[in-house]
Amino acid sequence: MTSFAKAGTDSAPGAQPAAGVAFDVQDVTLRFGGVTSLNHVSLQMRRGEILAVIGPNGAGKTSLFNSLTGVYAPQEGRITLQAREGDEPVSVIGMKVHKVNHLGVARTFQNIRLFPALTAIENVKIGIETRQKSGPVSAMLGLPWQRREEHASTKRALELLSFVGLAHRANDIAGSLAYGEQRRLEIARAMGTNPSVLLLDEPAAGTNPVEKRELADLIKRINVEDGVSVLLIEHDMKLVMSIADRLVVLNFGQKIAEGTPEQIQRDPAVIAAYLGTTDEDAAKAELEAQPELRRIELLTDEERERENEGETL
Amino acid sequence: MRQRSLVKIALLSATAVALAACSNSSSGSSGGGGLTGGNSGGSSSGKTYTIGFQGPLSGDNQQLGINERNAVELAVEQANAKGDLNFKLKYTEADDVGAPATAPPAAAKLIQDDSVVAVVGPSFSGATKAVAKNYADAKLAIVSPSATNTTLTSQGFSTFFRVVPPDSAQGTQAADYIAKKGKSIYLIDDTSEYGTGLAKDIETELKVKGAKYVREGVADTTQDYSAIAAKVASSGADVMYYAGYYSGASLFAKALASAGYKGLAVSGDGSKDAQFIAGAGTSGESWEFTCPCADATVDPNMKSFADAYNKKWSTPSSTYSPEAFDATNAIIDVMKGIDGDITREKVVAGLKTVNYKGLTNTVKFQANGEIEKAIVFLYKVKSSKLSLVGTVTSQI
Amino acid sequence: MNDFIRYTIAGLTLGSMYALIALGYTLVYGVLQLINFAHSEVFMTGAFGSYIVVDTLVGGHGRQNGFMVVVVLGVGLITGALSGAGAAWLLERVAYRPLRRRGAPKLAFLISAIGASFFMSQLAGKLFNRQKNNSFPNFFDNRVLFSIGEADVRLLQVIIIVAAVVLMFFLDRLVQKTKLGRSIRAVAEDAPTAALMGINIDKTISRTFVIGGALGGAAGFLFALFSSLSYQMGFFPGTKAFAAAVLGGIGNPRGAMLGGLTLGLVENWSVMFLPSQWTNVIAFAVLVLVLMFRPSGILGERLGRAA
Amino acid sequence: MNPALAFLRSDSGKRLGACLGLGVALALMTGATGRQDDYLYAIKEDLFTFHLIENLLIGVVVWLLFTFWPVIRRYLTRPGALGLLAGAMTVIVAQTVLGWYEPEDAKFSGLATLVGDTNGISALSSAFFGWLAWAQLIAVIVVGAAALVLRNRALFWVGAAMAVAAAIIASQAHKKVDELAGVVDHATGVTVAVWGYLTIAVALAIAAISTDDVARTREFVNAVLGWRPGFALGAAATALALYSLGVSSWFAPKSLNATLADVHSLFKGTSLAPIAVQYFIWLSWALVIVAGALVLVAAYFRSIILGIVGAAAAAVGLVITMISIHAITSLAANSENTYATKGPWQNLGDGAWWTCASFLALAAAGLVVAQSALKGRSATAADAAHDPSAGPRFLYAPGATLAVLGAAAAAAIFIPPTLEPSWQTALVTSIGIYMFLAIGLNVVVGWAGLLDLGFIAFYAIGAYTTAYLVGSLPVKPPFELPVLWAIPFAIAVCLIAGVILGFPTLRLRGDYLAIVTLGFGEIVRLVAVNSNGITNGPRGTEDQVPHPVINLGFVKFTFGLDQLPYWYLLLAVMVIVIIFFRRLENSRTGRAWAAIREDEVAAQAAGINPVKYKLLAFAIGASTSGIAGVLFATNVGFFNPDNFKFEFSILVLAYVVFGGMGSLPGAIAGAAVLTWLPEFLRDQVPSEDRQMYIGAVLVIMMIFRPAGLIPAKRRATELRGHGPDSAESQAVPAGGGLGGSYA
Repeated sequence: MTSFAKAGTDSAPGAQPAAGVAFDVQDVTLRFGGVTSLNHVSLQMRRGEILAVIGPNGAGKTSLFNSLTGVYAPQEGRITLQAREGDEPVSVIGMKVHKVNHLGVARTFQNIRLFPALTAIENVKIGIETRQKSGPVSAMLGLPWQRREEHASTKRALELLSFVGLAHRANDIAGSLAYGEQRRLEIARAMGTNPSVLLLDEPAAGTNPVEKRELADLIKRINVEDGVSVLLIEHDMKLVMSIADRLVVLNFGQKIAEGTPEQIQRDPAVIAAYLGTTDEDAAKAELEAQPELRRIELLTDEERERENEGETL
Repeated sequence: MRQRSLVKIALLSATAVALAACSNSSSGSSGGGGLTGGNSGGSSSGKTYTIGFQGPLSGDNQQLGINERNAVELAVEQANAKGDLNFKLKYTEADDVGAPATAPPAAAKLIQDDSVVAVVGPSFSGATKAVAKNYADAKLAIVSPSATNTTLTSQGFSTFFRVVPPDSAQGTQAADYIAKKGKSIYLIDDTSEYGTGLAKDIETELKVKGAKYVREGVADTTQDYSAIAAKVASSGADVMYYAGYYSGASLFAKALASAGYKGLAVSGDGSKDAQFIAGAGTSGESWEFTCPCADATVDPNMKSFADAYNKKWSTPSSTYSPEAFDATNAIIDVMKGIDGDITREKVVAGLKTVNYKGLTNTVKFQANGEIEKAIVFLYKVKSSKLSLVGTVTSQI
Repeated sequence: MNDFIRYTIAGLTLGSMYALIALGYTLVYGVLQLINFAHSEVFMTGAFGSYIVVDTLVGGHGRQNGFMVVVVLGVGLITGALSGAGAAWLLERVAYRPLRRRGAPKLAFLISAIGASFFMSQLAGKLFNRQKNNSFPNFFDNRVLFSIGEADVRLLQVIIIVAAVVLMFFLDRLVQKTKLGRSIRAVAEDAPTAALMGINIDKTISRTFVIGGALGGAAGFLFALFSSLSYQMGFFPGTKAFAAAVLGGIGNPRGAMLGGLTLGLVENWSVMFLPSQWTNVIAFAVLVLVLMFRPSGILGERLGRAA
Repeated sequence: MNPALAFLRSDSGKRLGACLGLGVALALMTGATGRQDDYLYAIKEDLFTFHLIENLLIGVVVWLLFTFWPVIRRYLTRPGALGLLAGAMTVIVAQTVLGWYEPEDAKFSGLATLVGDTNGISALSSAFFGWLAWAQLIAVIVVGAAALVLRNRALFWVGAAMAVAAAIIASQAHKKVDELAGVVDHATGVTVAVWGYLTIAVALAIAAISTDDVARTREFVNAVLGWRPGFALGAAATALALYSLGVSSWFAPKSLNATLADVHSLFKGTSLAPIAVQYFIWLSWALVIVAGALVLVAAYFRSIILGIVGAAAAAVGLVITMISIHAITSLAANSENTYATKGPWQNLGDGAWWTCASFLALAAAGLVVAQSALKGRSATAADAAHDPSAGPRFLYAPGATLAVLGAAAAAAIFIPPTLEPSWQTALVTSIGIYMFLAIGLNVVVGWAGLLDLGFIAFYAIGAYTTAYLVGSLPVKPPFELPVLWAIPFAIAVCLIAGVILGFPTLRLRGDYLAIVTLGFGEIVRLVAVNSNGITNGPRGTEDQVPHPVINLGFVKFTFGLDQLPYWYLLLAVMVIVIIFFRRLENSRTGRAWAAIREDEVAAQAAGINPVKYKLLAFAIGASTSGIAGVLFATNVGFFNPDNFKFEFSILVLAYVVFGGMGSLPGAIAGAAVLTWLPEFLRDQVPSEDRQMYIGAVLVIMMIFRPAGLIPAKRRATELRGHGPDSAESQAVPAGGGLGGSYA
């Protein structure tokens, strides 16, 4: 439920997070009715790194994202955000979604949430323009600074579109783009808000291997060239292992492991819990062989998520 | 497109005559009706004139407009059938939906029609206020059968007449009457333009009299009067005056009876209607009405009017039908007395001196367009029939 | 205190009619997530349909004996319900289904329903008459049945409340227990899935309209008995009932019942404290206030869940 | 199964049932009026008489049309078919709806009766008005249709010749009537009928020549328009101007219809300004020919300079025309000897105004030429990349926008003076004001996606604010303002009211928001009704709200009862608002609204504060209707709460949706059509049944064109089914979830 109280502008109570930490999640618990989505989860995301969150369906990954971006307000624990060096650390719990975004956190959605009836470039401009100043009056009067901003946003949007490889589709309706293109467009829109932290929720879902490679490359470039910290939810292990600096593994709302890809791959608890079997390769193969199965699971997951959001907003 | 004259009337100026010559005009000459029969210039015999009607023919209040429209059309038809006119009468209508905002296009439609020499209407005071100036500007007479708002005749509308007295005439006497009849008065209006106007005039007089009263309104869209009836019943009032139309009044009468109200119930001309008794049934018994109208029930002409109306429209005449009938006939009376071509100006002038004995009243206007004789009568429902008690003044 | 009881009885009477009409809004909303704007005209059709039959049956204004009163009331309720159901069925066929087939945007349904509402009301005006005060023959004596304190309770009030309660009870059972009720709930919860489970969505929607229409038509009969009937009679009760449905939580039948009663009571109680011309203002103000604090109505929405 | 039963259960059978139902509905709609003493009277009259059979036949015809639509459709795509259809429809409309004889205000049937009653009329006229009119129409249609089906070239030529003959017969028959009655008649019916027949003739002739199997109407139109940009518009404007100069009425006081030549002789020897005298002798012709030739030549050679020169010449022509007509009307008004009693610009015939319109259109054509030539030169690859309008649009000819704007401006400025006063009044008080309201509501519903059922409340607030500020209410303001100064105050008050309504309610979802706004609208109206001491209650404003006065120091204009000046005032304000809103739509604010409407959660995640933008939409929509309220109040001078009923909120919403939600031209067109319709129906159906027909039109429109007359671009795509289910386009029914946005 939205509250009109000013939230989140005070600096977080308690100890300052360690230097270089963008998100500091301390002992967070999130419940819906009787269901506990996140159970005393703690993790730290460092500035500049690519951190991946993995776990089976229903493990609480998307709930974690929603908690980080202000969609959900966890009942217990602390989430402290310090997106840029030198920012005042603030608590995002109870903060409104758009405010969190303005602090430098952008995200994409597991189920793509573009503005389907708008063109691709308009989608990106919407992101860019949330950082602009000119209001409706100057737009109606066509004042010079409004025009300058409009120009600037068009230019930046075109840059971003070519950055994600969609320049040729700038004037196409977003809803008419191919699945993979829509995923990239969503990233471009998120990048438009000029974030320091980018949260990607299964960006590779439903894309083909070629697109996956391009995507991995794109994420790397965002991370390296733009210096954006990336928090990634992804099921595709190959992708995750290839780009993530560190991984966090959730299961049934609890963190069961944390570490570098190598550490995680060797972690017996992860193999047992996440893949549901001790035979890692067999499990992997099974997943890969039945992508359909996974989609269906995801869909039901998504619907539950929609449900929850409906009650929360 | 702007042009709608029948033939080229010779222009007054020499230049215009020259023009008329050059544009091949000729007066129609072949007889026998049809295209040329009724319209040739020159003699006034056989010309066609139109009486217009402006009122609500659609929207929430359309039935009031339809009641009046039917009567106007009937009067025109009867006048033509009688055969003592040396001109032909036509009827036309303009629907103003009863609201001020929609009145101007309706009025413009009648004004621009050159053949319209007088208008019956507008039905409502608000619509009248919105367009009376336009009519005055066009020198077109408007004779309203039902716009009773007191302020209408004080605004200098030079072509406005009405065959019903203003609310103030009825309001003052009604207030005197109810103040005499009861110690504690409950004054209710139906929040319509008419109801609040009448209630305001009653209230003014009650204040002058120093009577003890409560004033309240009931939304005109209300269909459940139980609450207000209960309130009246338990207030201990011994007189209740309802300023509003019969449709609300009959429901209110039922609710009052159910609530066990024992005092006197009085209402105004908007409710004095056979439909009230039909709707209220036995609950309407011994309701009284103040009405500035002659006793129509005893007038033999009224019976023939009611029959003719019922015959033509297959529905009984209703609120304001007789008034509209009178207004139309007064206009026709004036037109009969005009020598030569009938113009709008002549009709206005004629209405200022008209003296026509109508069904509801003698139509004779004061200088400001107000009807001269404003005697308010008291009626009462006795064994499901409306009967005359006498003038209100005689009861005070 | 006597006043309070008096107003409460009047409020319950009015409120139970609101509730019956509100059920029509709520049922349709449940399955279609649409405001059925023409429901007020379904209500009006019920009143006229029952009137014509009862008028033919009773004729004149003669008082009837006890047995005939019961018969006439039964016939009135049934014919009212039948005409309401028929009107609602036609409405769904003409103004809703073609749009559904074309996947029209939500507001297109609203406008189509508004158009249908104009049409039905004016057609009734043309076919019957445009007088505002048609009323039922006085075929029974509206006598005082009993008194609570000094507040009288009259026969008509009892008839209305009892009839409304019985109808609502049956509806509640119908939605809860029958196969049709299950399919209605299933469609309300998740139409695509319901379709996969073999539920005929078109049929279910059509039947939902018919049930809502029958209740609205029966309410039309009761309302006309209690007040009067005219081609415009639907508009205000319809608006109020819509408000009542939202107040209770639209899509939730029990909410509609509660909302209707609440609104009826609020309207009558408000007369105790304020001049009665403010009744409607109070009614709408209460609605706004309730929704500010409970954005999904008193009982919350969802046909499937709460019923 | 029984074959009859099987048929009834088939789709076709069901459709037949529906069509017969339509017949019954039509029978009831057009049938008898009910009576209170016999409730079944009307039903008996309608359904147990021959009346029902007639209407059932209509139902059967509709059924046949639907059933054989695929077949018909095949033939409809053949060359000439559309032209035949359009022409036939035109003739039918002319012979049923339009006026044919002005003196008696008669339509075709009325004139036919008159002719029947008249002795000594020519045989041609009596035959035409007796039976020939419909017979020849049917004959032409039958021959044309046969030609289309058989693809017989000779038959096409026969049909075309018959159509030309029919046109001549119609015009001659009508001319004979006018000659006999000795009247000047400007009834449009016969002209339109002749145009209809000529359309048929041209269509059939084209079909006879064409070798195509399928007509390429769009390509044809685009080829004509795109051949030389501006040429078509220029040619049409020149033709219209020549027609106006030669034939139409220029000066029309009470009983006169003077053409251009008549005006010259009429004012001979008066003190008319020399330039006007010359204008009526030869200058007018010269101006039209020069400007027209310049524009056409420029278009042919795609010359920028000539185009600009042509536009300039047309502008000069416009100015001189206006000077001349001003000269004659002021002279006539000042002299005592004519019927022309009113002031300047009065009593002008349609010819004068049509000439002005033609000059304006010519100027636009000149500019189109210049603009498209300029574009043609500077067209670059970047330009092409920027506008990859891939699909073939109907009007993609260069300069199309400018041409449409020019033609629209010419119509908006110069047609109203040619209308009858009742239409002028309707244009301002019903059509114009409601167009304005629709523009305002479009912001709230169409752009921000918030369903507002109480929009009229802001209109009321604007009107009452005005009445208060000018001292027309029982409560007097501290100081009285001139009425147009009320605009900023009305905007401010409505802005605040919008925010007050919006703030507590914006977290409500679609349907809840709808009922709350409905409640708000009713509360505002009821407060106006019940506050006798403040608003004077149902009796309306106490004193007249004064008509506006525009005083710019050097020029002072006082508005009065004449409606035309209000139209121009309204037009000016509306154009400003439209320009503002267009810019707004394409600014970050407009895009933010679109984002919230499409997906509020994603919009928030992209950093948009939905509460802020929703409030903004409410406030901007509200202040627009506040302006409308001011203009309304000062125009009618008097109003009461009846003008602000709930049904008006509904109607404005219907205008927006009917026109096409979220589309500015759509909102304007929707309001224009739906407010024009009742005024039009005034003369077509019984007044008391108007609303019934409007209701039927709404339902039919929503069934066949749910996206509205002119769908918004942003929405049109989504209706075609692109993309995943967005919350708003969810095919109903859909399972709840977040489907909150209502638009």
